[in-house]
Amino acid sequence: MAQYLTLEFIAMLTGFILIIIGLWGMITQKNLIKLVIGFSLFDTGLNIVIVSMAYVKNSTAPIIDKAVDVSQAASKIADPVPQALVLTSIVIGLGVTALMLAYVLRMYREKKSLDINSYTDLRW
Amino acid sequence: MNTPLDNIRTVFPNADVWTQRQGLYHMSIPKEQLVALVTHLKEVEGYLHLVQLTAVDWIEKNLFQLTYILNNPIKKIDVMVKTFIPRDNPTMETIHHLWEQAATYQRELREMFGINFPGSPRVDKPFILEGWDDIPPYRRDFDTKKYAEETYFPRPGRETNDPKEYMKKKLYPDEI
Amino acid sequence: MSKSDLEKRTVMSPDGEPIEINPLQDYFCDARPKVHEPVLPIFEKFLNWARSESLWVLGFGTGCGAIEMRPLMTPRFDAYRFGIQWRPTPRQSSVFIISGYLSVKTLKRVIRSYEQMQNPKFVIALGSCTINGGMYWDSYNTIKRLDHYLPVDVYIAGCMPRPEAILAGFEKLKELIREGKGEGANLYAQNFDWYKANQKKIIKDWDMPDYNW
Amino acid sequence: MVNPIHIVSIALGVAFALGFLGKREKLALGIVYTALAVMLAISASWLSHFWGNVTEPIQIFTGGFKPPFAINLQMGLAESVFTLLINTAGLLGAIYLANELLKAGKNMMIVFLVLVLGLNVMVMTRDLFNLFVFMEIQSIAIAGLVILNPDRKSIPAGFKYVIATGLISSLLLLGTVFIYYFGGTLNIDFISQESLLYVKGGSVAIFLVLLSIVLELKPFPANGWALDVYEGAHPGIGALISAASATAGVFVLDKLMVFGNFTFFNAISIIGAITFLGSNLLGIKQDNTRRLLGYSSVGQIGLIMTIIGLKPYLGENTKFIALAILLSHYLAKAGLFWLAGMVNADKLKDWGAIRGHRIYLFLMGTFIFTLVGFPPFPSFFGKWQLVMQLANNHHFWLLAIILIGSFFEGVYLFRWLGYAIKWDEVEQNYPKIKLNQFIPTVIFAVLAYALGFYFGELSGYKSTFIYMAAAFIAFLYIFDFLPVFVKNTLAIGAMALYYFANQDTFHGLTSIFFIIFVIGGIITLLAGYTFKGKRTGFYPLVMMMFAGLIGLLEAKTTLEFFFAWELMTAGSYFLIIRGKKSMEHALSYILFSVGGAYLILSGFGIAQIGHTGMGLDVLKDVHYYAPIAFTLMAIGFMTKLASIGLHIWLPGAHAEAEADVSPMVSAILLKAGILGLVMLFLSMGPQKLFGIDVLYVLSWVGVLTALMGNMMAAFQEDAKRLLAYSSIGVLGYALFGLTMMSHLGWLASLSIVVTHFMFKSLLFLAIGGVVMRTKTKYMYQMGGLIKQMPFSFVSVLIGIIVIAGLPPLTGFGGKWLMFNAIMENGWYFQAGIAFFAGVISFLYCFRLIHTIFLGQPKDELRNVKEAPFWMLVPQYIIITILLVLSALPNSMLKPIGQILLNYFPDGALVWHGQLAIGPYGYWNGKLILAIVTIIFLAVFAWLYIINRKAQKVKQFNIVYAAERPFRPETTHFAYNFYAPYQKALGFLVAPGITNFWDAVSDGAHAIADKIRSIYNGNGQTYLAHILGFTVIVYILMNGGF
Amino acid sequence: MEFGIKQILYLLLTLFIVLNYGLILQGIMPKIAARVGRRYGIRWYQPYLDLIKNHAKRSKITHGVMYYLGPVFRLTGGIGLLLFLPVIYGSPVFGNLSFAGDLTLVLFFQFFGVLGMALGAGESGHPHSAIGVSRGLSQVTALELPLTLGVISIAMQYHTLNISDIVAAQQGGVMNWTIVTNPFAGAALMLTFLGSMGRAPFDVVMAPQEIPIGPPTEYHSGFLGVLQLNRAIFPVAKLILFMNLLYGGATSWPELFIKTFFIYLWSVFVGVAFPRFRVDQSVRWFLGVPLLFGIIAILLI
Repeated sequence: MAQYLTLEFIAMLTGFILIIIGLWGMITQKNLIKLVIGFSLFDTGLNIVIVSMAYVKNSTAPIIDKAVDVSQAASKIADPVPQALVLTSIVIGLGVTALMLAYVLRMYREKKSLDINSYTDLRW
Repeated sequence: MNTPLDNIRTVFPNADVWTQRQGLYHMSIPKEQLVALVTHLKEVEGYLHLVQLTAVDWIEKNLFQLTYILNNPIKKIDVMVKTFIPRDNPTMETIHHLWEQAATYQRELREMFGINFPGSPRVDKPFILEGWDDIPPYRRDFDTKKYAEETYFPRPGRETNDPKEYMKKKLYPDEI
Repeated sequence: MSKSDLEKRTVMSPDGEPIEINPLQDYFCDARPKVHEPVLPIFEKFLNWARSESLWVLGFGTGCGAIEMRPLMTPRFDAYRFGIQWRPTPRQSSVFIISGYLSVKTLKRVIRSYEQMQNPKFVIALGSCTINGGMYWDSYNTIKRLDHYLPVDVYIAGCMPRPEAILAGFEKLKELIREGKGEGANLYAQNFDWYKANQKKIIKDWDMPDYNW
Repeated sequence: MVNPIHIVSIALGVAFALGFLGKREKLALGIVYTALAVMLAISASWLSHFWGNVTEPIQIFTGGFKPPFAINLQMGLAESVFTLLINTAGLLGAIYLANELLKAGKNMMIVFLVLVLGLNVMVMTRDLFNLFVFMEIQSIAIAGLVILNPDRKSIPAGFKYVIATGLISSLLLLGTVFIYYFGGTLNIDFISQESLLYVKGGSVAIFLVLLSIVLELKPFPANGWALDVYEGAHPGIGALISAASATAGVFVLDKLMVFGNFTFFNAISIIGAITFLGSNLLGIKQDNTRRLLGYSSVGQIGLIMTIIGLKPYLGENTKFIALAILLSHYLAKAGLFWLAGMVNADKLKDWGAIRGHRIYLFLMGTFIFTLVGFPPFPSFFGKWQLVMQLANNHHFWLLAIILIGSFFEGVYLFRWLGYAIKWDEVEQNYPKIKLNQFIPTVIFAVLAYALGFYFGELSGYKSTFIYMAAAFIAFLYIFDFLPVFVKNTLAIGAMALYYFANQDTFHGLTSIFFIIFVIGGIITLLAGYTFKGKRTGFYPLVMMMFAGLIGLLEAKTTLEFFFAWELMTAGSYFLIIRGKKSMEHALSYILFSVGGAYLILSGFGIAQIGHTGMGLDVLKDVHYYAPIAFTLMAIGFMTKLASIGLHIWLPGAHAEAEADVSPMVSAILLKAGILGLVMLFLSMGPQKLFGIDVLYVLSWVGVLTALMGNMMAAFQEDAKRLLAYSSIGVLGYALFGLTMMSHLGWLASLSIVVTHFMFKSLLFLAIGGVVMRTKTKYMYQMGGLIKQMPFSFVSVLIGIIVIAGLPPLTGFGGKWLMFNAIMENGWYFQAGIAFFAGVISFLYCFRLIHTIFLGQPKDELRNVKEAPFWMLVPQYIIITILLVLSALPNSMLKPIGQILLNYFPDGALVWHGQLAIGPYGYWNGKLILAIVTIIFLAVFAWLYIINRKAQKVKQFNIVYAAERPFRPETTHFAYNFYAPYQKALGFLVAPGITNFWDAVSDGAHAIADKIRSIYNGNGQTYLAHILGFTVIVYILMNGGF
Repeated sequence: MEFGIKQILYLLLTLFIVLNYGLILQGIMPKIAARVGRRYGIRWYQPYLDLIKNHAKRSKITHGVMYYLGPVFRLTGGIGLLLFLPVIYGSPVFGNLSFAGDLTLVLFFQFFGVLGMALGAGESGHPHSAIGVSRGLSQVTALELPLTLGVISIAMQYHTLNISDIVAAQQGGVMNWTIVTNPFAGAALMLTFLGSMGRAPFDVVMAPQEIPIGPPTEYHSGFLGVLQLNRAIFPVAKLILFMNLLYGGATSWPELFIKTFFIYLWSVFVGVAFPRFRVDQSVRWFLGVPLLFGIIAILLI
């Protein structure tokens, strides 16, 4: 039970909880904007999980500047790769959410309704 | 003389009835009400069967008499409904809607007497005289004997014998 | 009374141009009947003998005499013994029995059947009605003398002769044929116009070709 | 060589540079085109570099570090091919969308470039995260293209697309991250498969990554979102999605399959098979063009997924098969989408508007035939190789699913093609051909043919005859503007030249069929001179059919045989559909033929097991499941023979075809089925299936077909249908002869086949001439034509005497041989029914000649002219041959007997001049003809003497019970000619079989209707589908397998 | 077989005998039917007279070429059938042209006459003749199934289709006639014989008075003469065929006359006793009892 209480595990757990909440939002919410919010929640949850992976006990952010010198960087900084990945993932998440909102705007202007069930003329 | 048809007089006041014998009665009715009477007889009184529809040529009174003989199969009564129609361009409403076969009778009357029944099916179609161009032959002013001698080629030397005289002459030649 | 099927009509042919149809000319052959001379006498005698021995009668009962012809087929009179046989079609029959009064309407059908029979053909007329109109002498509708319309070979008198009389008539016909006097068909062909004039005098709605082949 | 990274740099550079151009759209578009062209040039140069010699792919490092510390791209042979495909699709797609790009302005151009960039990098990258990034870019770009080019329906579709691909990419990201978390690296080459799979979380991560790639390729239950985009988006964009992005997705799946173990491969192939079968099944219910194309492309991708999944079994063939099918999908789908864009008819039936437009129909035909896998296109060779490999690995279930799936695909594609060629309820309007839309489509069509030729070479298909024929067909197609008589002479000349060129190359049974196909072809082509004008498109198709037929004879290997078989089916399909009301009949014809062809294909597949070579003699010693292969192929050939149960296509197809096509199709084409059966029976001999002798069953089938065919023919009102049913009858007879496997049996059946060719083309030509003149096919509307068309009367008279087998003419020879053959081998009950059927043929023969030529002439037909001269010429050639054969029967039967000697040595006929002495009786054809003619002339002289001057009379001079006949129509007895017979035996011809097939098709449509209701158009349900699909596949993969 | 003048004369002799026998038979059979009806009946030489009278008819009409050739086909069918049959077993004189073809030829040659007559009747334009032909064809095709089964079982019994061999196998006493050794095939054949003769129960084809004598309605004079010639020869040829198949052929003319007379009598007796079948009734009947016999015959070989 003890080995589960580490900070890293708690962070990853919250990340997964956020993912599940986001998923739940996307699946059940009829309102389009709530759906987009659900998606962004899902996305942030995912980012938290990625970041939580990079945790190294009492290490600092992987920015090489005056505080952390190149030579002893390997021992003092957290794992840099997930940090880099999370940056791109956040940017992509932003892009996708922006596109979704653009679609929601255009669909609202079309049919004046935010309910997803009213956009089912393309089917079978 | 009470007849089973007396109660009809209540409905048709100007129809007079007389009996010829038990089960055979005569009625006469003006031309306009005839079809109503006949329909009444058929639908209400149960005279279901049209026995005969024929005409009589009263040339002296310049009238045609139309006789409709109806029969009530249950009460076993025949009734002869008579009416008079003028002789020159005689017409009468058709009753083929009551009885189909009335159309044939009317067709024959059309051909033989010239009585027209507008609306009766195939009334002008030739019945037995194909290509007839003379006046309708059943009319009394048509002389069949003269017509026969004119159109057909009678064989000369034909004489008619009274059968009684002829046989007497044959069997007992020496009697006369 | 329009004979709709006899009127001229124009019809569209499959590739579009109209066709003029005149039923009487197009459907019926309007050739006149021809006289067929008998062949050499000795040979003709033998053929006449054969013709007399095999009389095929056309089963066309025109009047009340038709009922007299039925007993001829029964065992009592049995005309088959004399080579007489009833044929259903005028094409194959050589004897035409006119059995009784002929109304104008029936005469038209009789003429058509008579003309459809082949050359050596003979007509037997039963009863007085065919001779001089009989009891219908003054009727507006029946013909009085048959031989004015068709060449008749044998008249059998009687207001419907009994089967025995008909058999005797047949015997008489056989004699005539054997003597070569059964040339009614040629007679009809020779004075065809006279016969046709008489026929058209009383059949007013003449809707068929002059000679029905 | 230019470093491949420049593909990326050019795309990105131009994309940003466009921002500064301001309002000058045209210039921007020019720049975009040049950029795409350069990218295409780079990938083409790399392809040529890797073409022959170099096999080692080069690595491109970014950021100065070697992997695993930096992202590296790889450019090998595979990558160069796929980037080339993507860039060509990109360039041609851009050209196609020129107007839309100009209208939507610079940002659409930028998004377009980003899309092409994304696809290129997806193919080249070796880094997992990089793959995720560019997959996300590519889907955003597509969504962007959709939103930038709005029409009413595309916005919701785009939205569904975005949320679906967003979810899928996030799953991929989750998987990638956890692979890094467990494996420590993101580089595909360094992720060692062993370590990851057995760590608890690792297998889940691998599963997530692979599954998201599969989800990206739109697997069956979870692809609602994709279908809506295909339907909603502009066709240009649809083409890009289905061609370019699907190709990239497939490559990525193949790249990442290195992670998965055996269960992953099985899972992929099963998902692919279900997708292929499911989406094609649903396709048959579609009536919207773009949605149909959506279903078809999803299906095709499913098929390619299956092939990738079968990699462990197919080994080195996978590359060939996958590429062949992918290429045909790529070319055909893009082409059809572009075509849909040009014609922009939403409903399938509206495509009738382009009927008669040669160019559109040529393009559409090419693309559809590429998709379905007809020769000479690459998918034909791909499917052939796939079936062969599957059969070799005993994957019979998968083989069945794939064939049934492609049959469904054939259903809806040919129905659509039928609408386009023939649907006349929509008035004709030809959309103006815009050049920028037309060129890409034509390029892809040409590529389809070129690649077809290339793949043919690859799969070792070297038939010189077919190439010559293809050249001749192309030549005729180009010179289609020439008048008919020039083209007809050309065609006949080519056939005659071919006949003399290799008169002696064929010996044995094929020489009989050689004569029927070539000489028969020439004779029936003679009737072609009657047609005036240009008769566009007729002669290439006729030559295609005859090329197919002769190809059958020339075939050395099973592939060549099947190639020719499919070519013949394609040619005859187009010939039949030329008839006026022939759309649904042509459809039923092609479906039965395709079904039959697939049976033959699977039969060949099974027969191949354990063999390397593909020679036709492989059929001689089949190791495994020989009876099953034999039955499959027999049924396959019998679909072409229209035996009972498989016959419902024949009456409609032959009756509705044109006047001179019917004889070709009926008299010559049906013989292909006989040729197939002859080859099959000879090589595989009698077989026992589940203990019953298959040939015995086939003999009953043949006899019942004869009975049913003749019985149906007797009750037909339409003359050409009557002849069609009679063909079924006679061929049933021939099949019965073949199943006897004895010398006399085969001699009887082959003589019946040869005489059937002659009298059937004679009768079809004669009736064709009559129908041409009277403009009606119904016999009761004709009558009394003997006076106007005496020559046609004589040819029909001789035709029916031969069909009925009356002694003086050659038909009797067949009957006599059959009688003796039956005596020999003892199948008496079948014999009884066979002769009963033979006599029933007498009924419809008389009905045919009486109702048309005798009886009362009708008013309309009074001055109908005799049949056209050139229709009579072939008829009278055939009549002379028939009379010669009747007089000298041994001139035909002796040579056939000699050929049969080396297959069935015992029981041959002994010939003394024209007297044939068989085991049970003897027959002297010449003497019978002589005697009958002498008696005939004697009796005629006698009748002439006694009946010289007969009076000619007209039609109403008949003894009509002393009355005058009313009208000709009322006195002509023709309608329901055998009413009492129908009352007595009518129950035999109740439409049982047609009802059965209708029930099958309605059932399929009902199932399709029920299943497709899962796509209810709601975005959220699609998300639920995706998640559900993931969970179910996971459970099945772990628990199930 | 050499084919000299002698041979042709023999053929003409056979033809002459059979023609006269046929005409006499046509005379006698109605007399027998008449006697059943206690009628005196026609004279035995009446058919001769009818023949001469029809030939002696002077005027004739024609509906067209095929109408003209109808009776020619018919008579050729009749004479051909006769000539292809071995009439007298064992005699070189009356072996006819049986070497030209065998049982199959005879089976199929019957239809030659039927086809010609049908075409002629069709050309005449009369609807009733077309109806007659349709009825005739339906009936004849229906009886073909039991006939074929019977013939096959006989052919298999003697392992040959050659009629002379079949007759040879039946020589030597009544006991080895086919009707005795293979009764079911015999029964099937004799029942279908009724149908093919066109007498009373199955005479719906000519159906006198109903559709005036069916197909030959429009035929007359010379044409009818030729048809009568055929009506004399064709039935006798069929009688000879059935005699050869079932009753051990004939070694001499008297034997032939007796046997054929009784076979013909069989159809007359059945004809006189039964009313006329409608066409669908006769079709169903032929595919009932005779077919059953045929099947049993096949099973028993």
